[in-house]
Amino acid sequence: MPADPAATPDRVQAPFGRRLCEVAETRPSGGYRIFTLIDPEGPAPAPGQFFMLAAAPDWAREGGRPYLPRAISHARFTRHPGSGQRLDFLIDEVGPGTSRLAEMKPGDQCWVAGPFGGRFSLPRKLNPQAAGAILVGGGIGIAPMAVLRRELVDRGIPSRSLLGFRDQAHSGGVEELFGCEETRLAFEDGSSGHKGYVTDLLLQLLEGDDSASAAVYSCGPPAMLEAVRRICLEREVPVELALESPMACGYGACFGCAVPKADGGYLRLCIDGPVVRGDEIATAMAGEPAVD
Amino acid sequence: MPADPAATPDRVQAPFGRRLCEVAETRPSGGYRIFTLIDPEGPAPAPGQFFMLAAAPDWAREGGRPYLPRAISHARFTRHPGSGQRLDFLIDEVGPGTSRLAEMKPGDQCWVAGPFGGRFSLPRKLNPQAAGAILVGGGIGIAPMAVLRRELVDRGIPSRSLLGFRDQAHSGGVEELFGCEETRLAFEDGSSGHKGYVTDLLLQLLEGDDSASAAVYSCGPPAMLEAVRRICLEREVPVELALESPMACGYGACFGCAVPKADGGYLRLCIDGPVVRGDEIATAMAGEPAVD
Amino acid sequence: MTESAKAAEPLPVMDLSTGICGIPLSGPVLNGSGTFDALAARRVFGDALIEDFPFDCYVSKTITMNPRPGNPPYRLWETPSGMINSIGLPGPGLDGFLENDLGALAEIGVPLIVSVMADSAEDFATLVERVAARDEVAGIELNVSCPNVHSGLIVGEQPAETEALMKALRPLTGKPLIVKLTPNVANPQEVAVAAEAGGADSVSMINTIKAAAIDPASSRTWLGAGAGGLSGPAVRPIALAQVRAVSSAVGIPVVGMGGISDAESALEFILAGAEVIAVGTENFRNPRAGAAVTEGLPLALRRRGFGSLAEARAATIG
Amino acid sequence: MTESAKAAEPLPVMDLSTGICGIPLSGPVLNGSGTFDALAARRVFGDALIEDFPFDCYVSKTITMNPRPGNPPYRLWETPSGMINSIGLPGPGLDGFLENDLGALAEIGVPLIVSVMADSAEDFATLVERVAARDEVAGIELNVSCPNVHSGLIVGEQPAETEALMKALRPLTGKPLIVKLTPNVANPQEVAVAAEAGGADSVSMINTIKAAAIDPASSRTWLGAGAGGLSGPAVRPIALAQVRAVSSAVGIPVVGMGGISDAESALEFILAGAEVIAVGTENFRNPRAGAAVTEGLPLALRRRGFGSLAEARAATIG
Ligand SMILES: Cc1cc2nc3c(=O)[nH]c(=O)nc-3n(C[C@H](O)[C@H](O)[C@H](O)COP(=O)(O)OP(=O)(O)OC[C@H]3O[C@@H](n4cnc5c(N)ncnc54)[C@H](O)[C@@H]3O)c2cc1C
Ligand SMILES: Cc1cc2nc3c(=O)[nH]c(=O)nc-3n(C[C@H](O)[C@H](O)[C@H](O)COP(=O)(O)OP(=O)(O)OC[C@H]3O[C@@H](n4cnc5c(N)ncnc54)[C@H](O)[C@@H]3O)c2cc1C
Ligand SMILES: Cc1cc2nc3c(=O)[nH]c(=O)nc-3n(C[C@H](O)[C@H](O)[C@H](O)COP(=O)(O)O)c2cc1C
Ligand SMILES: Cc1cc2nc3c(=O)[nH]c(=O)nc-3n(C[C@H](O)[C@H](O)[C@H](O)COP(=O)(O)O)c2cc1C
Ligand code: FES
Ligand code: FES
Repeated sequence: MPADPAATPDRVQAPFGRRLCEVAETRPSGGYRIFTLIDPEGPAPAPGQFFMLAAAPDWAREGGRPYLPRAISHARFTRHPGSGQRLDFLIDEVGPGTSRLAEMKPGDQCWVAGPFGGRFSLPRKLNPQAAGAILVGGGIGIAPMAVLRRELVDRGIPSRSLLGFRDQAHSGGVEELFGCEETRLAFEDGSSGHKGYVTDLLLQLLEGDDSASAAVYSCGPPAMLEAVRRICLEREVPVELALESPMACGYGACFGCAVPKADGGYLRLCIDGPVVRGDEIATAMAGEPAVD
Repeated sequence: MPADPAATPDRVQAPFGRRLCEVAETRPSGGYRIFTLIDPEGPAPAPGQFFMLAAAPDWAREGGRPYLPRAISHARFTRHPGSGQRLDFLIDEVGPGTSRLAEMKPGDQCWVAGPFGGRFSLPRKLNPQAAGAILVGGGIGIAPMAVLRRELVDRGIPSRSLLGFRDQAHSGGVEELFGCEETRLAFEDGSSGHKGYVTDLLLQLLEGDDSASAAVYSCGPPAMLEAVRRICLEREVPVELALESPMACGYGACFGCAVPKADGGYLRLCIDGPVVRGDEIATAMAGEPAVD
Repeated sequence: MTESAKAAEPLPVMDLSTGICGIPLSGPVLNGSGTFDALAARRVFGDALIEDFPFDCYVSKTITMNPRPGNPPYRLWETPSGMINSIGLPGPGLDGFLENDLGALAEIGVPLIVSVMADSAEDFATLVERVAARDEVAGIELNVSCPNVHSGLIVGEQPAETEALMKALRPLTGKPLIVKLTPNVANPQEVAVAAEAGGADSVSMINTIKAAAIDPASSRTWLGAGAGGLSGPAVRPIALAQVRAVSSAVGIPVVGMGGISDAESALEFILAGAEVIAVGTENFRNPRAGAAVTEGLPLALRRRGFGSLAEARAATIG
Repeated sequence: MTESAKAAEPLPVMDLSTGICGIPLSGPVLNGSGTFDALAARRVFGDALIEDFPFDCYVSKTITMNPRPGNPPYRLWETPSGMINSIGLPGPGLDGFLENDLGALAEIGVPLIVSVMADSAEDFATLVERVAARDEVAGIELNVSCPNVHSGLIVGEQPAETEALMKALRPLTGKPLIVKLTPNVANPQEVAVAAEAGGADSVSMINTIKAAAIDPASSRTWLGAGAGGLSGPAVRPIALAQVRAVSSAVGIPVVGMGGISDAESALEFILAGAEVIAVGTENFRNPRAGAAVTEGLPLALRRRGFGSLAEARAATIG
C-alpha cells in the first residue's frame, strides 16, 4: 500500500496487447449482471481505470454487432491465493455489447485489454483541506465508486457513499460492492431510501458539512454527472467525475472519445480521463444528441 | 406411401418463410457431425431435397460470417409418435457456416427453411428398364443417398450403395445412415474397403451388369460427380446427380446458384435441381475456379 | 433485445398505408429488384405466398430487350455482414417477360413495378413503351446502375446523360418512372438532381457497391465475372448517407434500400429521408423478411416516439 | 479453424522483409494513418510497445498546417462488422508535430511516414517541404481523401487536380510521396493514374467510405459532424475491388488497406495487387493486431501454396 498519496502514479500501465481471461462466475443483481474474470497476467488496476472487453471467441451476434470491444470499469479487484487475480464487473444491458457480455457463462473466455485510463486522485490531492471523501454513484456508475471506496477504506480515509437509482430494476451491485456499510440510497421511483435524485442527498451533505473540506467523486449517467458538477462548481467544492463516451480503442489510438474541455478543444477521454476534474470540461453531457 | 411412381410429385412444397426448430441431438461421426432437429411444422421432405439452415439466435461468428443460411441436405427423416418429426443432418466442417452448425448443442435453436429443390426420380421413371438402383455417394454426399436408399427399401425397390471417402477422417454417417446392410466402401487412402475411388466400384458394377437396366444416382464432390456423369453418359446409363453450388436463398430468389446447362445457359440449382440428369448439364464442376 | 425482455411491449396497432408517385400502397415495404422472384417463390411455397405476400409493392427483376443467360458461376460470395453477387441480369427478355411472366405476377394482387435496363437510349425507349402499355404495370424502374453488366451506357455515373435519357423517356408514358441510382459515384445527389430535372418521378437507391472476392483455393478471383456488387447490412451506413444526401437534394420521393434487415433499420431509412423502403438481401435469409419488417414497424415507430409513418418522415435528420 | 483443429500445422519460418518505394521494411505491415497513436500507446503500454512494435513502418496521423481540435462528439458509431468515424483530424499542427512528436516517434526504430493534408496547394507544399527536410522522415503520405474534413480542395476526386498537385509537390523532395486515394469516386484508377503521371511514388487505399448513422434515442444524426467514414471488415470487399482496379492500372506500388483483420485478409490484398498492407480499425480491437498479422502471414502464405511474399505478389488475380 503506497503510503504517500502524492507518490501514487496517475495510472497503472497495461500489458501490451489483449489477453484471454476466463469467466469464473456470473450472477444477476438488481437488474444488472455481475461477472468475474480471472486475470493472471494483468496488474492491479487503480480506482477509475477501465478495461476493453470482448467475449471470445465469437463476439458478434446476429446483425453483425458487437464488433468493437466495450469499455467497462472494474467494480472490484481481488487477489486470491488459490484462484489468482479476480476482476469483477457490473453490467447494465443497454445494447448488443453489454448484452453479449452479460450472456457469458462460467468457463467462457473474454478478451481483456487494460487497465486503461487514469485514476481518481486521493482526497488530499484533490483538496488539501479534505477531511474525507463523498462518493456519488448513479446506476451502473456505482462500480468505480465501489473501487475507490475500497481503496479509501484500506488507506483508512473516511468516506460517505451516496448511491442513486432509477428503480429497483436498475440498482444492482449495492450489496455485493458496498456491503452493509453505511451508504445512503436514493430511488427516483421512491421504492426505497430517499425518494428522488441522489443529488438531493449530496446537497444535504454539502449544506450540513463545511464545503471547504469536501472532496467529491462521482460516476453515473451524464445528466447526473452534470448536476453534480454544477453543484460542486457553484460551491467551489473540488470534484472528480468518471465520464463515459463512445470508445473504439481505449488506449488513445482512435481519437473517438472526445469530450469538450472547459477552455476549448477536446480531451481524449480514454487517456486524458476517464476521470476528469469538474472544472476541466465544458459539460459532462457531451453525450447528448448532436443537433445537426 | 404413393403406389404409382409416376404420381410422385417432383417436389414437396415448403411452408412459407422460415421456422425455428430445436436441436434434439448431436454427435460426431467419422470426422463429420450428425445433428437432429425437431421440425413439428414441416412436411416430410423427399429424397434429394435440402433445407436452408442458420443457427439461432446468433448465426454470425467472429469476422462477421456466417451471414447467409447454408444449404444442407437432410440425411434422414423420421416420425416419432412421442417426439414429433425429426430431421437428421450430416455436416462436414469446411468453413464458418458448417462449423457453426456443427457447434450447435441439444436445446439450441436453428432457423429452418424448406424443404427446397426437387427430388430424385424413382428408378423406373429414370430408366423404364431399371431392375433397381445404383447409389454412388462420396464424402458428405452420402446423406441424400441414404434418404433415397431408405425410400427404395420402403418401396421394395432393390438398390446397391457404393460409398467413397478420402480417409477415415472424412467418412462419417455410414453406420448411422446405411446400417449394416450391404454397402461397398472405397477409401482413397486404402484404410478400409476398396483402395481407390468409388468410381472404380461403379465401373465394376456397370461392367458386370447389363448397363441397359441400370439407373445411377450420385452425390458427392464435384470431381467425383463429373467422373460418374462421364462414365454413365459414355455407357448411356441414365444418371441423376445431386449437385452443389453456392446458394444465398435456396428458393429461386437470388439467381446465384447457376449451373451451366448442356444446351447453353444456366439452370438455377435450387429450384431446377439440386437433382439434375447427367445429360442436362455441361459439367458437374462449374464449381471450379473461375479463370479470369 | 433486453429492453423487450425487461418489459414486453404490446404491439401497437397502426395504419401503415402510404404510396409512392401516386401509387397507393398498403404499406411502405417493397422488394429490391432482383432479390425476390415471386414466380419461383410461388412454385416453392405454393399459394401460401400469395395469401401472405411479404411486400406492399412488387418490383420485378431487371428486364432487358433480349433474353440473357447471366454471368458464369460463381455468382455469390459471402462477406462480413454481407454478400457479393455477380448475377448479370439473366432473364427471358422483354417478349418472354410480357408473354409469360407479367400475367402471373399480376395475380399477386399488389402494385407491380417493372425494372428495365438497356444498352442504348433506343432500347430503353422500347422497354418503357411496351412495359408501360400493359395495364398490369403501375410503374417502371430504370436500372442505370447495375455493376454486373457492361452496358455501353454509363448513364448512371453522369448527371448530363441521366438527364438526357430521362428527357427522352419521359414523354413515352404517364406512368411513374423511378431511376435506380448507382452508389459508385462521388456524389449521387448530382445524378439524382439530373434525373429529377429530366422528369423522373422518384429515385431508388442504393444498388450494390463494386466489390471483389478471392478464391481461397485457387487465389484467383472467385466470381465468374471477375467482380460483383456488395449488399447487406455491411453497406447500410453507406446507403443511409447516400439516401440522406439525395433526399435533401431532390423534391421527388426516394425509395430507400441497402442492408435493411428489420423494422429498426427500415425506419432508419425513413429518418434519412426515404419515402418508402425496399428489402433486398435479407429476403435470402428469410423468405418472409418483408412481412417481418412490416410487422415490426409499429413497435419500431413507437419506440422512437412516432405515432405514424408520417410523423417519422417529418422528423428526417435533414 | 476446423482445418487447424483437424491437423495442427507447425508455423513455417519465412523471411517477410520487403520494402516500399525504396524504403526497406522488416515486413509488409504498416498501420493506417490515424488508427494508431504510437505516442499515446507508449504512455499506456510503456516500453513494451517499443520492444514489440506491431508495425514494420509507422504512418503518422494526418498532420495539418495549424492545430485542429477535430470534430464535435459523437465521433464514433459501430456498424455491422465495421464502424463509422468522424474524427476530423485533431492534431497539434505542423509546428507542434515537428517540435514535440517527431523526435519521440523516431525512437520507435521503424521507418516513419508522415501523413499530411491541406486546404491549398501552397499549404501542401509547405507541409511537404518542412516534413521532408527532417531526417527522421522516410516518406510522406498525401491525404487527399479525408471524408471528415471539408477542405477547399476536392483534389482526390478529380484526376486533373490530383496530377496538378503532384506536379507542384514532386520537385520539393526526393523522398517518396504516397497519395492516399479516396474510395468515394466512380473510378479510383483514374485518380491513381493521374497521381502516377504527376510523379507519385505510390498510392495508398482505401480511406474510409462516406457513411451516416442515426441516434437511436433522438432520431437525429448521431455523429457530431453529421456524417463520417466507414471502415472495418464491412468495407473489405470494396477495398479489394479498388486495390485490384488501381494496381492493374498503375505501375507504382499500392499500399492496400480496408478491413484487414488478420493474416488471411492481409494476404487477400497482396493477391489483389497490393505491395504492402496496412492495418487500421483492427488496431482498436487488438492493440497488437499488426503483430498478429505478421505472425499469421507465413501460415496464410503456405496454406495457399506460396513460399514467400514475392510468390504471392506474382500470383495477383490481375
Ligand atoms: C470508461 C467507461 C467505463 C464504463 N463502465 C461501464 C460499466 O462498468 N458497466 C456498464 O454496464 N457500462 C459501462 N460503460 C458503458 C458501456 O461501455 C456502454 O454502455 C456500452 O459501450 C454500450 O454498448 P452496447 O453495445 O451495449 O450498447 P450500444 O448499442 O452501443 O449503446 C446503447 C445506446 O446507448 C447510447 N450510447 C452508447 N454508448 C454510449 C456512450 N458511451 N455514451 C452515451 N451514450 C451511449 C446510444 O444511444 C446507444 O444506442 C462504461 C463506459 C466507459 C466509457
Ligand atoms: C443442395 C446442397 C446440399 C448440401 N448438403 C450438404 C450436407 O448435407 N452436408 C454438408 O456438410 N454440406 C452440404 N452442402 C454444402 C454446404 O452447403 C457448404 O459446404 C457450405 O455452404 C459451406 O459453408 P461454410 O461457411 O462452412 O464454408 P465456406 O467458407 O462458405 O466454404 C468453404 C470453402 O468451400 C468452397 N465452397 C463453398 N461453397 C461451395 C460450393 N457451394 N461449391 C463449391 N465450393 C464451395 C470455397 O472454396 C470455400 O472457401 C450442400 C450444398 C448444397 C448446395
Ligand atoms: C442477388 C442480387 C441480385 C440483384 N439484382 C438486381 C437487379 O436485377 N436489378 C436491380 O436494379 N438491382 C438488383 N440488385 C440490387 C438490389 O435490388 C438492391 O439495390 C441492393 O442489393 C441493396 O439492397 P440490400 O442490401 O437490401 O440487398 C440485386 C441485388 C442482389 C443481392
Ligand atoms: C478512427 C479513424 C481515424 C482515421 N484517421 C485517418 C487520418 O488521419 N488520415 C488518413 O489518411 N486516414 C485516416 N483513417 C483511415 C484509415 O487510415 C484507413 O484508410 C481506413 O480506416 C480503412 O482501413 P481499415 O478498414 O483497416 O480501418 C482513419 C480511420 C479511422 C477508423
Ligand atoms: S477510445 Fe480511442 S482514443 Fe479514446
Ligand atoms: S440459391 Fe438463390 S436462386 Fe438458387
